[in-house]
Amino acid sequence: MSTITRPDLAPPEALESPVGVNNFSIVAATVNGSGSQTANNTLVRALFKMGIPTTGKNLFPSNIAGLPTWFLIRVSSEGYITRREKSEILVAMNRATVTEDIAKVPAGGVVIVPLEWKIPQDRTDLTYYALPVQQFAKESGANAKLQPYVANMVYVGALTALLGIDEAEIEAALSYHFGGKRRPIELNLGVVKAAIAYIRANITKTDPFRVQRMQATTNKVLIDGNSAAALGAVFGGFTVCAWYPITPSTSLVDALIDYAKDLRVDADTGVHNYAIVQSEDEIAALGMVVGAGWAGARSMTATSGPGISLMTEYTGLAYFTEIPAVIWDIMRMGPSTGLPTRVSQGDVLSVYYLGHGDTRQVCLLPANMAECFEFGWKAFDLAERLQTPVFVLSDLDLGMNTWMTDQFEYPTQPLDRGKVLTAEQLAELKNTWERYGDQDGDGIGQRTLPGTDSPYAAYFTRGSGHNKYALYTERGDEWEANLARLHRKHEYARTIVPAPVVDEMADARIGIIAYGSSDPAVQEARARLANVGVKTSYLRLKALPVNATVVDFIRKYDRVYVVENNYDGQMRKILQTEVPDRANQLIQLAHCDGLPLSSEFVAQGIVNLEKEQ
Amino acid sequence: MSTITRPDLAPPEALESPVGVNNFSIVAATVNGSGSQTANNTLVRALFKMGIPTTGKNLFPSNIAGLPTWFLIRVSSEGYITRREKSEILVAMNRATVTEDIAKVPAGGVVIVPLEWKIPQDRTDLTYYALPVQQFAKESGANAKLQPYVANMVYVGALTALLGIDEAEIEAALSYHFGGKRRPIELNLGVVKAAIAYIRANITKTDPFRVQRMQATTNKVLIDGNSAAALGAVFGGFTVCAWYPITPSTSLVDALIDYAKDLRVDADTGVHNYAIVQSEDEIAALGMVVGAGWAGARSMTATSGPGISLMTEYTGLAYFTEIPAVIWDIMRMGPSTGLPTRVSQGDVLSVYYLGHGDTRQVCLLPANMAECFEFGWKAFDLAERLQTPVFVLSDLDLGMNTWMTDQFEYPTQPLDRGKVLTAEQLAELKNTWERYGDQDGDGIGQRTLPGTDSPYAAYFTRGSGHNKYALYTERGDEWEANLARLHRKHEYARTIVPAPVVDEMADARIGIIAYGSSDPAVQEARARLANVGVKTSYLRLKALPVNATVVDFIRKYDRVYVVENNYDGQMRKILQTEVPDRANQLIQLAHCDGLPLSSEFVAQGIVNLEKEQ
Amino acid sequence: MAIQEPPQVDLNRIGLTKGDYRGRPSTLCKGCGHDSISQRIISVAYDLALKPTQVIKLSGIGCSSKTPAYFMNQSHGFNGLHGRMPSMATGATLANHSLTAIAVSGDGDTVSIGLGQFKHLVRRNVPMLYIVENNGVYGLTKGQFSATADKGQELKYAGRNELPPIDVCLEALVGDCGFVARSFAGDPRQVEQLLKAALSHRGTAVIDIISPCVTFNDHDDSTKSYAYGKAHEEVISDFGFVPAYEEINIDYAEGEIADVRMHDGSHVRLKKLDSGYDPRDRFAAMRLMQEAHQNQTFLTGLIYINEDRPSLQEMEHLPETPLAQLPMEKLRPSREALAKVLADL
Amino acid sequence: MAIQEPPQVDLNRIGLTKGDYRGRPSTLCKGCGHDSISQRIISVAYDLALKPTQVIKLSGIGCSSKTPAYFMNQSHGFNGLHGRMPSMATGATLANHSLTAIAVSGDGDTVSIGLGQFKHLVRRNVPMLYIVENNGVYGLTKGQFSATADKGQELKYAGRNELPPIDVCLEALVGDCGFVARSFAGDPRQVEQLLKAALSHRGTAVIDIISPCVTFNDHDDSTKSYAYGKAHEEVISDFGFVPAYEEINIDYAEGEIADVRMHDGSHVRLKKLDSGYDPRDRFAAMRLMQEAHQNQTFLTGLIYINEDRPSLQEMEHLPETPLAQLPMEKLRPSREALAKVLADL
Ligand SMILES: Cc1ncc(C[n+]2csc(CCOP(=O)(O)OP(=O)(O)O)c2C)c(N)n1
Ligand SMILES: Cc1ncc(C[n+]2csc(CCOP(=O)(O)OP(=O)(O)O)c2C)c(N)n1
Ligand code: SF4
Ligand code: SF4
Ligand SMILES: [Mg+2]
Ligand SMILES: [Mg+2]
Repeated sequence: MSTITRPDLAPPEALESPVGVNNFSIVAATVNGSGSQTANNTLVRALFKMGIPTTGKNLFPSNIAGLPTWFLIRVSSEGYITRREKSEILVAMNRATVTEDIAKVPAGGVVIVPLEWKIPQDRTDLTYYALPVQQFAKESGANAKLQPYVANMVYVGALTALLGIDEAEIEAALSYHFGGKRRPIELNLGVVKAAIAYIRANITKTDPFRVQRMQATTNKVLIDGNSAAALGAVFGGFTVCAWYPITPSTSLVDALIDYAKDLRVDADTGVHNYAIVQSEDEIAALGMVVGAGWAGARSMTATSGPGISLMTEYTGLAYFTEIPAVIWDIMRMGPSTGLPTRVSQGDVLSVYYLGHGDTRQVCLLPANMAECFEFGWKAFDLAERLQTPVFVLSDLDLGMNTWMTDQFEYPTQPLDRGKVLTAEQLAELKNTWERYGDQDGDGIGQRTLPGTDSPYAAYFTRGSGHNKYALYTERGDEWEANLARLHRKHEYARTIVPAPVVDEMADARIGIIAYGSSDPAVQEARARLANVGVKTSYLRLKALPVNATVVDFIRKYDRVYVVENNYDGQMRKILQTEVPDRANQLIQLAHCDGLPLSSEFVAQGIVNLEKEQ
Repeated sequence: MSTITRPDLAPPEALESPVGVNNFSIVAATVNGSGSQTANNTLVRALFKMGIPTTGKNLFPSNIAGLPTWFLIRVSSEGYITRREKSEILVAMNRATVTEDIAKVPAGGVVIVPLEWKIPQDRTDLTYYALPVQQFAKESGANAKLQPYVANMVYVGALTALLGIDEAEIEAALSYHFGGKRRPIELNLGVVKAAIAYIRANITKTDPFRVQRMQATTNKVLIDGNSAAALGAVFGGFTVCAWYPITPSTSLVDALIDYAKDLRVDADTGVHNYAIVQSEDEIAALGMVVGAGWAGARSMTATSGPGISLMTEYTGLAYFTEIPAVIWDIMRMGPSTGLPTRVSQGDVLSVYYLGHGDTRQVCLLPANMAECFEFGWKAFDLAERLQTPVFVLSDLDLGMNTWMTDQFEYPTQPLDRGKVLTAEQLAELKNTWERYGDQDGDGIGQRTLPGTDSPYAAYFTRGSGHNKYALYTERGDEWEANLARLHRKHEYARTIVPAPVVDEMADARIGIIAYGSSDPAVQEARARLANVGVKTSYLRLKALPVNATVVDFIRKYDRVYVVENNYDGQMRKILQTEVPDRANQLIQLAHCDGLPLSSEFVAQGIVNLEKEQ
Repeated sequence: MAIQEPPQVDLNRIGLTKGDYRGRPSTLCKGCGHDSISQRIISVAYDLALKPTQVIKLSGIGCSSKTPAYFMNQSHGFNGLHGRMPSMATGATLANHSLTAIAVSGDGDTVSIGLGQFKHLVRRNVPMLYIVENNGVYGLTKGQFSATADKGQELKYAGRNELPPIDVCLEALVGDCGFVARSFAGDPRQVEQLLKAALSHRGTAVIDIISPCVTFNDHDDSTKSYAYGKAHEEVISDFGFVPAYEEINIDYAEGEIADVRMHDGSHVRLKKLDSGYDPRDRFAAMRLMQEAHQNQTFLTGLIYINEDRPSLQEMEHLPETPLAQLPMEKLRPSREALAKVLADL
Repeated sequence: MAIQEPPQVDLNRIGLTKGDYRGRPSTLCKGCGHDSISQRIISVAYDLALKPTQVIKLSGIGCSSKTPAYFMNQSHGFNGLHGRMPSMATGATLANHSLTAIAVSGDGDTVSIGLGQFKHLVRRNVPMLYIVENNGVYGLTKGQFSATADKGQELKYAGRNELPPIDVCLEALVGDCGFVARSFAGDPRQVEQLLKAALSHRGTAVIDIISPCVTFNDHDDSTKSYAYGKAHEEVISDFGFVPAYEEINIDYAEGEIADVRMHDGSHVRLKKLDSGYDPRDRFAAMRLMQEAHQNQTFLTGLIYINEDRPSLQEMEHLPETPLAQLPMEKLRPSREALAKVLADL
């Protein structure tokens, strides 16, 4: 039934990204705590400012210093930003992993390595450039403690020379990084220049990789998802953030602290129009958020898997008492402590069903920087409108890596504070208002905030059985009526959460569904698949619960591949229960080894599975 | 496609239980804290000892004293034990609810009510028996504080006389209840006798309800599920129980304390061959259980919804470090605090997926007293064999109500302590043993216990990434290999958890799946449905993950109704992901108002849904 | 015929009757200490003329934690999770620090499951009144020992307690709490006086009130029983309370040792006691509690008072307008502000 | 030609080398205080000739909690959940009370997220050595303040800490802990001496060791830095430790004030100090800690010792054979026993 013209005949290379000028990947293998982040960010920024689509991804260990870390830089003239399986250029700066690192370089690739290590250059299919890295560091004049930091600048210089990066952009990037501070800029630039000079004097470039200016990044900016989310929250009018440090969510709150200080402190009085409190654990963090949400704040927290587990009980309370709360889950690899510095989309099922008893949570699924920003503010609107916790399922790849993005759009809607009754409205309604009623048929009652100056304002909030007047009840009929209303609210939520993005190809008979950080891999894979005659339509989920578009999409295609970064195919399971008539046509394409999905995995995976059909 | 002979023509009555001699229900409406439990238990026991199948269900409020409570007694010559929607006999002892209580009595029913209340006897379709309850209580000679307790005995006497209960059995039941203590037996018996005499002298019985001796309870006993579970755990060799009080699981640990004191204390030395510790909360309870399981104890806890939520993080750790633990979830109504004293099967989804990251838990689903006992010991065998937490999803109906049951079978297998290496085995294996290996293809590694006297015994347990030697790793391939093995273990678990019970009717085209306390309702409903020509086959799940029998069963029938006591049809959702090719033929028949499901709901529900087909 | 006068109702300073401070009917056991504390709260709120709409009631789970439903119906109440009310209260008071927060918890709720949150609440000095209705047992789950049960205590249901009790007041003191008191539900006058002073405190005010559970822990040999409390209560301090709206003369009246000006402008006037105990002395307070703990004596009264420590809301530099009531323009920076941030990226 | 002698290796009482007590290579930052504490544990275990297979290592999450991987490879280790190690340790020692339990935790792990569990562990007197590697920050998550950070402390990353510190030792004391000590990773001799004594204690022995985080909290003005510690450490007590396997004479040696017989038969011989401080005096200990807390002085040494309180395992009436090793017949009662229970129903 497939329209694929014999995918089994397509050569695997056809599914890979092209390689050449402005199209390759670099991996810098270093030791963490050695300050390689400055070098890597400088490179990414310089390339980006040359107008070349560039992304950077940091694969770092869960400790403070001394363990292997890899930084991936991809340039792609086509604008693809997903991780590639292969990196043509290896910057080998970690003695402990150098052998393994070199083994992974594809034929035709390049290895940049310290001269002092005297690595055997025994792969004839590679080009080796050996640099006197340690000598440069010594000569830089930096003290011993700073030398490893400086050494990293050597490879910045080497790559600048070898790839033809604009030196002025390197300087600008360093200047940006050091906030214009002359000393460090000059120190680092000195090393870069020395390395460039060395290369020019001593090395003959024999590889094909280089860059040239483009205009593909005009008006775009570089940012990480956690900063984008924080910025969104600041523009969403967050007033209370309670949190507990945990990788990879910590940097979201760090950014929030910084942005709020800039943007939400009264210049004249110095008062803070917000409060950010580091709590004693995640139970307390969500407890504060729920208390604040109840009392009328726009309140939020950010956490990751273990924190989500600890937030289970308070989530159930907020769900059932119908209190707005925004919870960012920057997903890392679980179960349990798992791999704190590796990515996965592994919390989808547990968050969607979080809490004992019958619960289903609203989840937003950002896939890029614009959505991290947008959901940063929109999550509050939804939480207050729906009077429920709203989870934003971002992840380590989105949150902690550097992505290029279009400028963010200023919020398109004014703050939606939801159904909050004023003293005036209460004077009309008197005792007839129903905290847990359904005046509008959307399943959402009207709430009042503590402090509202009306004798009718007060109601009693409890996680135990309550009727529509918020009075305690153990009556079965009232209990059921309440659950039925919550069910209606869930149905209503489908209609107001961000709608999926659909991109259909003419004549496609197969569909793909993905979400979050799996999107870039799918985007590129679709192009590669089209090259070999496999036409695909694509729906990207932006939220749970799903809406009618999703159901229609699934029903329309012969098979729908659900692409995700976890082991169990968690989103597929949810979709199977949402569209049971097509449950068997929803095919799992999941993978989970701690790295962002690659387009090769998606493209090859679909080709392989299609062959089985 | 259905074989049903026009179910729409079946009169609703045809789906109801027959009513008459040895077939009716009693509801005693009282105030909690008034000691009515003694009266109710006495009645249940006396009826049961007359050889008549009898069950008692307590519908009690979540407070200590003063709120309405109802006790349901059903006698059924056919041996059905599910809750019926209607109770023919009302014992109205709660002034606050008497009007509502009377309104619910079906036509032809009986109302027993204190004379002193002067309740208008305005329903002509009922028989009223008014008794001088308060006068009896006063005359009993009991002090003022005890009078409400004594008053309840009046209705025991009244029912004894009216229904023809054997007085000797009442006396025996009181003697059992008071452990043979003469004073209270006589005090209560005096009231009973006075009431009997009063009825005989003053009241002419005009209703059709009465009992007569049968032989249907020979060799059976009366017990509640929590006591049965505790007894099972004592015979399963539990050594550590850590717990935190929560309704309705508290009585499980109470029973454990009692049985262990009798059965697991060394008579000569007085030492306890077990430890039961009340922890500070449920996080700590499961923490202790996990620590104990790691160190080689058979360890367990019992809790309910809110406790399960708090146990999420430790569950993930135990799952991922592969430590045996037994967790009884006596399900009550959620979400959140919900209705602590009402039943539901609402934790199925959240427990099955408990924990962030990719997790799926092993769950046992007892449906009767024999299984509460059996799973009481078997859960340890499974937990130690599978090296994983095992959840037993019982509920308030099973756990806290009185059920008749066949005598329990002594454990059929010796204790299975799973794959634990001894010092001798280690001397052979030396460094080659793989804590997280898969020597046997079942996905289960070999473990060692702390204290094993071998230099090779030690390994390091952690919830973060580990390879098969239990060494720390962040490598993607090792991570994936570990998840793949856990997946194999889950597949293996399918083959060793208790298999479902299947009962197929010839020519049936529709199937029913249920589990746990929904079983009695299904059993009776199937008989009623058969009466109106609706043939059904039945599969009762005894565990998750499901095995091949379940898949086959689902594939075999045109439609399969999944009957459960929750709102969202949670088990149905799990089954939809397990058998996606039949997801659309799995039909939700769920209900959740805090009461045990009735057979009328099931039978009528299926008839109604069949009409729609 | 004489005209019928409407029944005389006493109105307080803001024109409310005592009835305006009542709650829904209690469903606790008759005679439960907790009910009597609810009555004290009603009286005090009425006497001080608290504006009910500007009060929030917070609690965890337990018989004690149910009580906010039984007083001050015109105040918002939140009966949250077992042991985790402190965080909820922290959030609520951050959102709206202009409200008066009254929290009620149990001994199980506060020092068994809730000990961590309780200690961190005190550490943050969240401005609120925190009442522990301490009966030494879990009432609602029918009589297990809580962590305040005395060592060696026997209960019919739970057996013998072998563990040392956790002392709510000592824990608060060690945690730098600026208002620590103990009282007894059987001593209504003292409870009311302490409640009044506590409501004026700058940060977290903790009152540990022994509140007998008549159903599970009221036999005479229980240190948490009415009989024991009545027989053994020793008052360690005495003071007068002058609300902010009353005038105060600056001289010490006879028998007074000091005047503590409370955050809201009211005054606590400490009286001299034979024992010489001065509740402003932290060491003395700790030693006293430690001795009481060791000797199982039942000391009541104001144990420690200190208005110096800033509250969390002060430390957070919050504006006068509560966060929950900030106008839109304080919540969302301008379009230009966004443009500037983006330009700087 | 002379025969090559194998290199000389010192064996301890049970014939093990120091290498037998080593762990895997540390992945902590060079110079981290935690690593030096691991070395102390290795030395002490070797000196006391602990049998590695009879030791368990327990920890939470943090840089400090990673360290059990870096000592005693031949002992089972369990690196559990953040802040929840105490309950795990309680369970493990219930399952097998014959093992020596060594727990390592951080300040964040113990008194931020873990305060409740820590206090309840102490209350239960679970027999174990509980080491807090206290650096005032969260190392592993890169430098946020923990609850032991001093008031007014500034950190580049986290800004200024406005909250009062929680004092591990004071909390333990208040919780009736029978062995409370403080030390400094820069004082190896004292750390070792305290470890030895602590390992002989009957119940929970808490040692709070200031252990500088060289990456996030080692600037000279930090009270948790090496420089500060070296400059400000004041030793409050001194003692000699005589292990159980050595003979002891009953007379006090010169300068000793008392001999405390430990649970395992070893002895702690307290020495007289100028200050007159006696670590058997609970009030004195509390006062000292309270003063140190107030004045931010850095007192180290044995703060409190008391061997009287029974451990949890004693209170639970456990058999000599650990529960985990009970034979089948102690685990499953007989067929007849079941029949009898059923007959009684
Ligand atoms: C997470 C959780 N665990 C357990 C319970 C059950 N529970 C309800 S109240 C209570 C104890 C209350 O004791 P206390 O705080 O002393 O209040 P009291 O009833 O004595 O006033 C417990 C254990 C619960 N509601 N939630
Ligand atoms: C539930 C949970 N929350 C947060 C974290 C993240 N986390 C890991 S270590 C740590 C703090 C450790 O601090 P401390 O105990 O002082 O140890 P140190 O690293 O300073 O030795 C945190 C917050 C986690 N692992 N689990
Ligand atoms: S059980 Fe105890 S605490 Fe609860 S209401 Fe009754 S007397 Fe009060
Ligand atoms: S970050 Fe600090 S605590 Fe962690 S290893 Fe480095 S120095 Fe030690
Ligand atoms: Mg209590
Ligand atoms: Mg620390």
